Amino acid sequence: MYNPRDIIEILAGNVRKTMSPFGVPKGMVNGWWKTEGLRQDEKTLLFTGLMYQFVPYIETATRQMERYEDTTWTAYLKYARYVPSTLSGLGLAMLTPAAEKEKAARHLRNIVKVLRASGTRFGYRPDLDEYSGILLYDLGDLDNFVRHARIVAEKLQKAGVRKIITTDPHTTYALKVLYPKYVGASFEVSPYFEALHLREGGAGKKITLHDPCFYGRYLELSNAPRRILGEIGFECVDVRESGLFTSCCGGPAESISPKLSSRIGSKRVQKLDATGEQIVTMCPICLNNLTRSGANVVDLSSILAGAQASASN
Amino acid sequence: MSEPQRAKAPDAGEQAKVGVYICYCGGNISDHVDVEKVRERMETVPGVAVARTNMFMCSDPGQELIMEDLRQGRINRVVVASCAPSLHESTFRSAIARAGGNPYQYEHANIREQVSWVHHGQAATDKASRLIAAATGKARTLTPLEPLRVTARRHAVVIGGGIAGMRAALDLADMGVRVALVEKTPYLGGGVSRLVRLAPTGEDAAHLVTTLARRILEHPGITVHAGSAVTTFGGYVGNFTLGVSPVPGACAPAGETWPGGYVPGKGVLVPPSPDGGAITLETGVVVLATGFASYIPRPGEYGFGENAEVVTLPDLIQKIGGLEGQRGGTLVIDGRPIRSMALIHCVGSRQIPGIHEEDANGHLNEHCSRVCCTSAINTANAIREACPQTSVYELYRDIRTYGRGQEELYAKASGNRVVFMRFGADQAPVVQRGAPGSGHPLKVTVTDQLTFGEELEVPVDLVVLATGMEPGPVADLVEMLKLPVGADRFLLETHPKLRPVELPIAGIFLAGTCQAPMDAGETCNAASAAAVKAVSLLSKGYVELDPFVAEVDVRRCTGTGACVQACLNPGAIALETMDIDGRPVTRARVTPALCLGCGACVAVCPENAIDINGWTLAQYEAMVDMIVSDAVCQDSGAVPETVGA
Amino acid sequence: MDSSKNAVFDAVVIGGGIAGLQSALDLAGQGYKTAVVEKDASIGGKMIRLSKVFPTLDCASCITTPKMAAAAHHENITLYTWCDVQRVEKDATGVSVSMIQRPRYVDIDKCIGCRKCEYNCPVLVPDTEQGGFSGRKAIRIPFSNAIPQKALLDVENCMLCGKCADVCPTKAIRYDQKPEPRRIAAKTAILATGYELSSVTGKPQYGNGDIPNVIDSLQMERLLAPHGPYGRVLRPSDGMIPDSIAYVQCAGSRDASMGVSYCSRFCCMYAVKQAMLLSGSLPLADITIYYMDIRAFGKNYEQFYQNAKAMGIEFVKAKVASLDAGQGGAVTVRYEDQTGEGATSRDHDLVVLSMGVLPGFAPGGVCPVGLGPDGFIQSVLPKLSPSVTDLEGVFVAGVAAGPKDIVDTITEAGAAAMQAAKYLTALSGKAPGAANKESSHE
Amino acid sequence: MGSQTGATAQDKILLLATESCAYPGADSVGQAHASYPANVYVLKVKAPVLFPEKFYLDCFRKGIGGIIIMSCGEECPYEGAYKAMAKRLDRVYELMKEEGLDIRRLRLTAICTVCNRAFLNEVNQMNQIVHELSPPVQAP
Amino acid sequence: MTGVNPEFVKRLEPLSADLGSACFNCGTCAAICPLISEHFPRKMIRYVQIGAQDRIMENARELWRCLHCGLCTQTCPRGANPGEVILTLKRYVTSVWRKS
Amino acid sequence: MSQDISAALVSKETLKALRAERRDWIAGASALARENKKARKAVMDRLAVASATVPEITEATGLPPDTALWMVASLKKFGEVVESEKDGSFYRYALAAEAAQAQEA
Repeated sequence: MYNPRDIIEILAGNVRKTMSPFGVPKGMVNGWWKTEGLRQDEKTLLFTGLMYQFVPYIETATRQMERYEDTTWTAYLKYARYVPSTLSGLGLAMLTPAAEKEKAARHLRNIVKVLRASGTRFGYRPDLDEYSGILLYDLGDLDNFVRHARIVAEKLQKAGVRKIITTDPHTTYALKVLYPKYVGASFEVSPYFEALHLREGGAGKKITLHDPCFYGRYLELSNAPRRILGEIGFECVDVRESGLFTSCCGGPAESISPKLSSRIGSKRVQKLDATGEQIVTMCPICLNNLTRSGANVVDLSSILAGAQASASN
Repeated sequence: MSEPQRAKAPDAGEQAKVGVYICYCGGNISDHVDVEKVRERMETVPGVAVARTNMFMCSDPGQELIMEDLRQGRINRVVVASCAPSLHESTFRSAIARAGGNPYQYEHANIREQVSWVHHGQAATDKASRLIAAATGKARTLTPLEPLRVTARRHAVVIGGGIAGMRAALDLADMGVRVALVEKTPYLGGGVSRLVRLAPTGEDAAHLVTTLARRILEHPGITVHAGSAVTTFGGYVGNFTLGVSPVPGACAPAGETWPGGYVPGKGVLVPPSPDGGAITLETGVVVLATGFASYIPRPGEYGFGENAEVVTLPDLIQKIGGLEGQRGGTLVIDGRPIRSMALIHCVGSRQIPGIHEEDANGHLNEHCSRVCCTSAINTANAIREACPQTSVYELYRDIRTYGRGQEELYAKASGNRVVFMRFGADQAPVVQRGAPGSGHPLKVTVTDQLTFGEELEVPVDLVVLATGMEPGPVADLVEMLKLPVGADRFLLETHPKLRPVELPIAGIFLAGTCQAPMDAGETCNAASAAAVKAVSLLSKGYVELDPFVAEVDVRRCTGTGACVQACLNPGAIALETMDIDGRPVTRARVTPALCLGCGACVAVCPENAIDINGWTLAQYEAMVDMIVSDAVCQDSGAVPETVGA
Repeated sequence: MDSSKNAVFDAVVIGGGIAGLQSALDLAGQGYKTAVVEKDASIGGKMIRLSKVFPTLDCASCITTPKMAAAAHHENITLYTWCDVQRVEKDATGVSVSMIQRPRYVDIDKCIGCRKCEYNCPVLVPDTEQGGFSGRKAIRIPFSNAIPQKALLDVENCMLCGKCADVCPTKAIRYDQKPEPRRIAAKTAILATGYELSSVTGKPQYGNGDIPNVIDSLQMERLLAPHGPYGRVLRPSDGMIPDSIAYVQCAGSRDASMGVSYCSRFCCMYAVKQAMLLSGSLPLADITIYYMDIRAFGKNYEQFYQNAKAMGIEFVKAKVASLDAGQGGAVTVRYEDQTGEGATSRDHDLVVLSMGVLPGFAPGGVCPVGLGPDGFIQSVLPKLSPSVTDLEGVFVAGVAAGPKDIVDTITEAGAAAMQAAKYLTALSGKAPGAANKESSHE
Repeated sequence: MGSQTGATAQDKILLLATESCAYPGADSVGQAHASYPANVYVLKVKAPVLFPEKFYLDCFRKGIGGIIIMSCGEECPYEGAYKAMAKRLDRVYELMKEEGLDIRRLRLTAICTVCNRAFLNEVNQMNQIVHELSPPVQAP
Repeated sequence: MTGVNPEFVKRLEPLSADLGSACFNCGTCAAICPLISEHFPRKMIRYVQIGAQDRIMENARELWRCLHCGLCTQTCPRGANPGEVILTLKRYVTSVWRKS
Repeated sequence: MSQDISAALVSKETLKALRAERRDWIAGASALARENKKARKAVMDRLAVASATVPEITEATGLPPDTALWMVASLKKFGEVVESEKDGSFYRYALAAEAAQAQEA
């Protein structure tokens, strides 16, 4: 286990300096949209919070940290905060394979695809798309979270944004619950799958859905993905630990103890595997951690987009 | 005193035709006793007209078997072999009555509790056979009996003027029963008047007591004998006689006003009994509502008596009252600020042999006092809400907020940041003087099970002992009325479910905490339940009694008077001059309503001229004969070993 | 039984469980004509389904049957079983109860309870009277000591094959019976509508009812009853004699997350009782009770609890967090060992959930009586007269007014009868047996 | 188990059990499913003070091997009955001696409604005694 | 001997409204927690209840093992919100560290 | 459905109407009865060979163990099967005498 004090200071410092917890500049991680021809002038804004984009970097950092966890090297982590954050961020960026980055981008493109197939009108503003700060909140650094959230919220408010479509549970929770509570900024926030209307395309396939904690429990949004999956002809085979009682993928512990994170992840995978069906989730952190724990798991967006592809054939 | 009458003359002399009915008890009996074999054997017993079996004799079809045989005239005596007679004897007696038979021409054979549940195999079948044969032996000679009818006075004496007594008195009086309420102190209100706000609903205790007392005092059907106690007792159901005398010194201190004035901690002051001196009450029923006593901690128990800062919960409730003028700060008691206090539960309750010390009389209070958890939490809430600067710790074994609204009170206490700590029965908290300079006179140390068994030390200004309920001081009544008392020393009901407010002595009922700890609502329920039984008993104007009393065969009696000397209830049997065949002779005569039916007279009569109806010596002899007889089954001759020790 | 469609009584008691029967007996004992309306096919309520009762350990049937029989045979009591109450209305003239007599598909005046139909019926359905652990026929006498002992056809599981009608010696089968409306009038009413056990479905922590060998406490009562489904205690998944049995206390009480935050009051004692009975019938089995607080508050209850401890029953202070199916039919119990190592788990062969108690009757739309926040009928005088409700002349007894054990229920039933009798006296100005109107000059 | 086997007539033990204490006490032993020898017969009595001296001697003459009077002891609902009976038993013992009967065949004890252990002890002790002793009367 | 300080909780009040006062120490949270780590999180809640500040600081690093997954809060029978209490303690400890 | 059910005091027309009205229930009950019959026969056949425990019945019949136990308990209730001796952690079950004769015949 790493000393949380060091981790908090590194992450807080990064966010303060670069708006990004890992010190990777936004321009470097967020390029997926360039191929999509997205409108900027819609009332409803697609907002990724950069979570899908960060995942490959988190994965790299976690693998590095896992190597050194519980060794004497962990003690040196506290010196990391004296390294300029852009420098460490660049290092991280270089260590992260391009294929992984591309995979993350594909999920977002799939989301765009199904939103379009559903006839949803939305725009995208890369300049407004920022990290939500949720990790600082989770780590207990409320001051820095609020400081960062205020900047993000002000940007959105200034741009006149009212309606937001999100792509991951962490950003959704931050914008929907934490921003009004701690920053006083309220938006109409809904995750992309909530208002989808798609064509039949699953052809009776069975899947097992892993509810991310923020969706299943905190936001009580476990019915929405099941509804849309049902509509397009998938059958959800749920484990007992789903919905309000979903079980954590272990991801949130990865910044403090990658080992703990995989231990919990493996347990979750074991439960999900018991159904024998394809595991599906809708959170980049869950996706990453369950995969790292040995699961064959796909993102909901891939399932939905794939179904649309087969439906249109 | 009215004379009990036999409703109908017995009708004897008819040839005995015994019906034997053997129950399977859904396997309870038939798993060990070969019921069909027993039935076959019974068919050979002299006097047995029919022998039948059924899965559940107590069920409607089972009873119907008996009734049909009686109605068809196939039988005129009944033996049922089933479970213990305490469970179903009355069931079968009433079935016989419904079929037009005499319910006392019945004998019960106990082949479950005393056979199938304790013996197995052939031995069980044989013993069952002999027991049933013995029952038929008795049944053959059973004569029809009629219950004794005693006219009952439509009057009740209620002993105790707490809420139980007041509730029962009002219920009875509202039903048109005249009531005499006897209370030792000059006040009505009992234990409730020592409280302030009642948990969990928050009623004002004074208001409740005053409401009831006012209705009692205004009710034309109720006479209150305050400052009085029962000193003599006699008679029987429907016709009790109680002597009531003033309690010396039981008068209100000067300055207290009456009638109807409420004195905090004592209740509503009542004028002294109008009769002044000793009086006699003649009554049909008696309701005991004598209440409880608060446990007084032993000297040194949690520092009680050694430290002025250790008090009991009832004392604390009295001291803080409604917490008037204490809003907003630190609780102040006797001018001393209480910044921190500990409430210790189960003081004088839930005591365990080997862990807790017995009192001087060798008693332990093994019972739970039921109300203290809620009362302690109620008090803690009141203090935390009025005086948020005062920290409250509750040290408990189990939180027993069982009743409606009580768990919510416990949750509220948690929300009020009352700190709960849990100790094991064998790890009682220790109360000691606080370290000098600690700023608190006392400290409590406890091995807290909620904190992973760590030892915690709490500096406090006050320790409050949540003392429990003990039986009230009613030794005189127990002696006088011959009341049954349980191992917990509370008055003991006949059966907690079948007859929860009744005693084996007909016409005497239990109401409230004289029976067991209860809260106010439960007490009033018990009192109303006692009242309904009393009203039912009085509703016919007469009471039916068991006919199992001594009867003298005046033809055999020679008037020796041995029976009179042996009689245990003076007055139940006496020598009288009567005319027999035109000659005046001295013979014994029984007053059935007074006869206990013990049979002390039977054994001493040199002429065998007295018997207890339904329990005659000849019947016992017939039973012994059947037990030793080999007629129904042969003994195997093997020697049983000693088992089950 | 009076089968007239419209009848007039002094009092009507809704509910024929132990509370209703005691109230009815106490009213009838004073000479009041009393009707008892029961939704089930037999009177006796929950109590007649129990094995033995605490703290005396006497047989529940043996205590309930006499009261059932006494009520059934009482000249002042009329029983209406298998009736659904539609409306209880109260006006100046009294109470009127509209109900539907559900069809038994059997002419109860003809049925002699011989069970020939039952033996010949070809359809076996899980018998809820036996916890579902054995089968019953589509036509049957509800249970061995039911009153009335009359057959009842479950038409939803009947294939109309006609076998029962063929064998019935009294030609009592009526396939075409229809529900019949009935209406009875009375001057006062006692609501004694009892409880239902909360359900394990909807409680994912405890497996939603899908984990084998996790049963509820009423099912265990059946396993312990002498005429239970197996005649002994066996594990329902495979008939194994369990070596280790666990009780999960507060499995639906004192738990806001499961929808019931109040204490169900008698679960501690029935668990201790069942544990004692189990250690009698399975002397080698380990019995563990997971509890938060043992609430042994009644007369002789604490002593009973201490006896159970002395007998070797293990009491573990912990709320069970979750149950899982373990190896070979075992059930894994997760809990925090509070003074030991902390979070841990243990396997048991059989797990009994001490479920909470829910109101047996939702008066909404049926009877305009006031309810407490817990859904039970509210008393307006909880201290002085707990059976008094906010509807004048309508009283409440037993668990209908909040969870209560049998002792407290029977006492309250007597108290409710007392208050109802007083109400009747006040109405007529005359108490039964009073020679003259003594109270007229009040 | 011993109680499975039968018994000879002379083995029979009579328990005179009071209806308010000892008889429910015997039932309580049954409720606990504790086992005891099957040659024990319980007769319910209101109070054993009912029986004259002759009754006991007759029982032995008929072949009863032992009698235990199970009373309520000090809890007796009939005040004075216990004392009166204890006095009577002294005379019964005298008469037994005169007839050559071992006085251990007759015992007076107090059994409460839940005295299971005491009940079993008494019964087992008496069972041993009646088997040690020869039958009270010669078998015909 | 563990010290008891009823005043401690006041230091947490500015950080959150959920301070576990509703907790009746049933242990559901500790047993349901995916970490399966001794008495966590009840341990921390209990230390808040009795105000055992030293014990909280001694065990401070454990707080960051919490996944903030919310299962404890979901299953808490008393609505004591154990997850939020842990988050509050993270904030408290962070502020103590930053001050030192 | 050829039994004469005139005994039920219902006219043929009424019965026909009832059968139409309760068609779904009748179908369900008939399916249940068929299943009962199959399971019952499997259990009875196994017990006709020799007494057996629930696991042994399960092995021989392929019924799930809980179903086998349920059927044994139901047959016991109607007197066709009796509990026999204890065998390890299980009880053995056997045909009741009468049922055994019928099975042979």
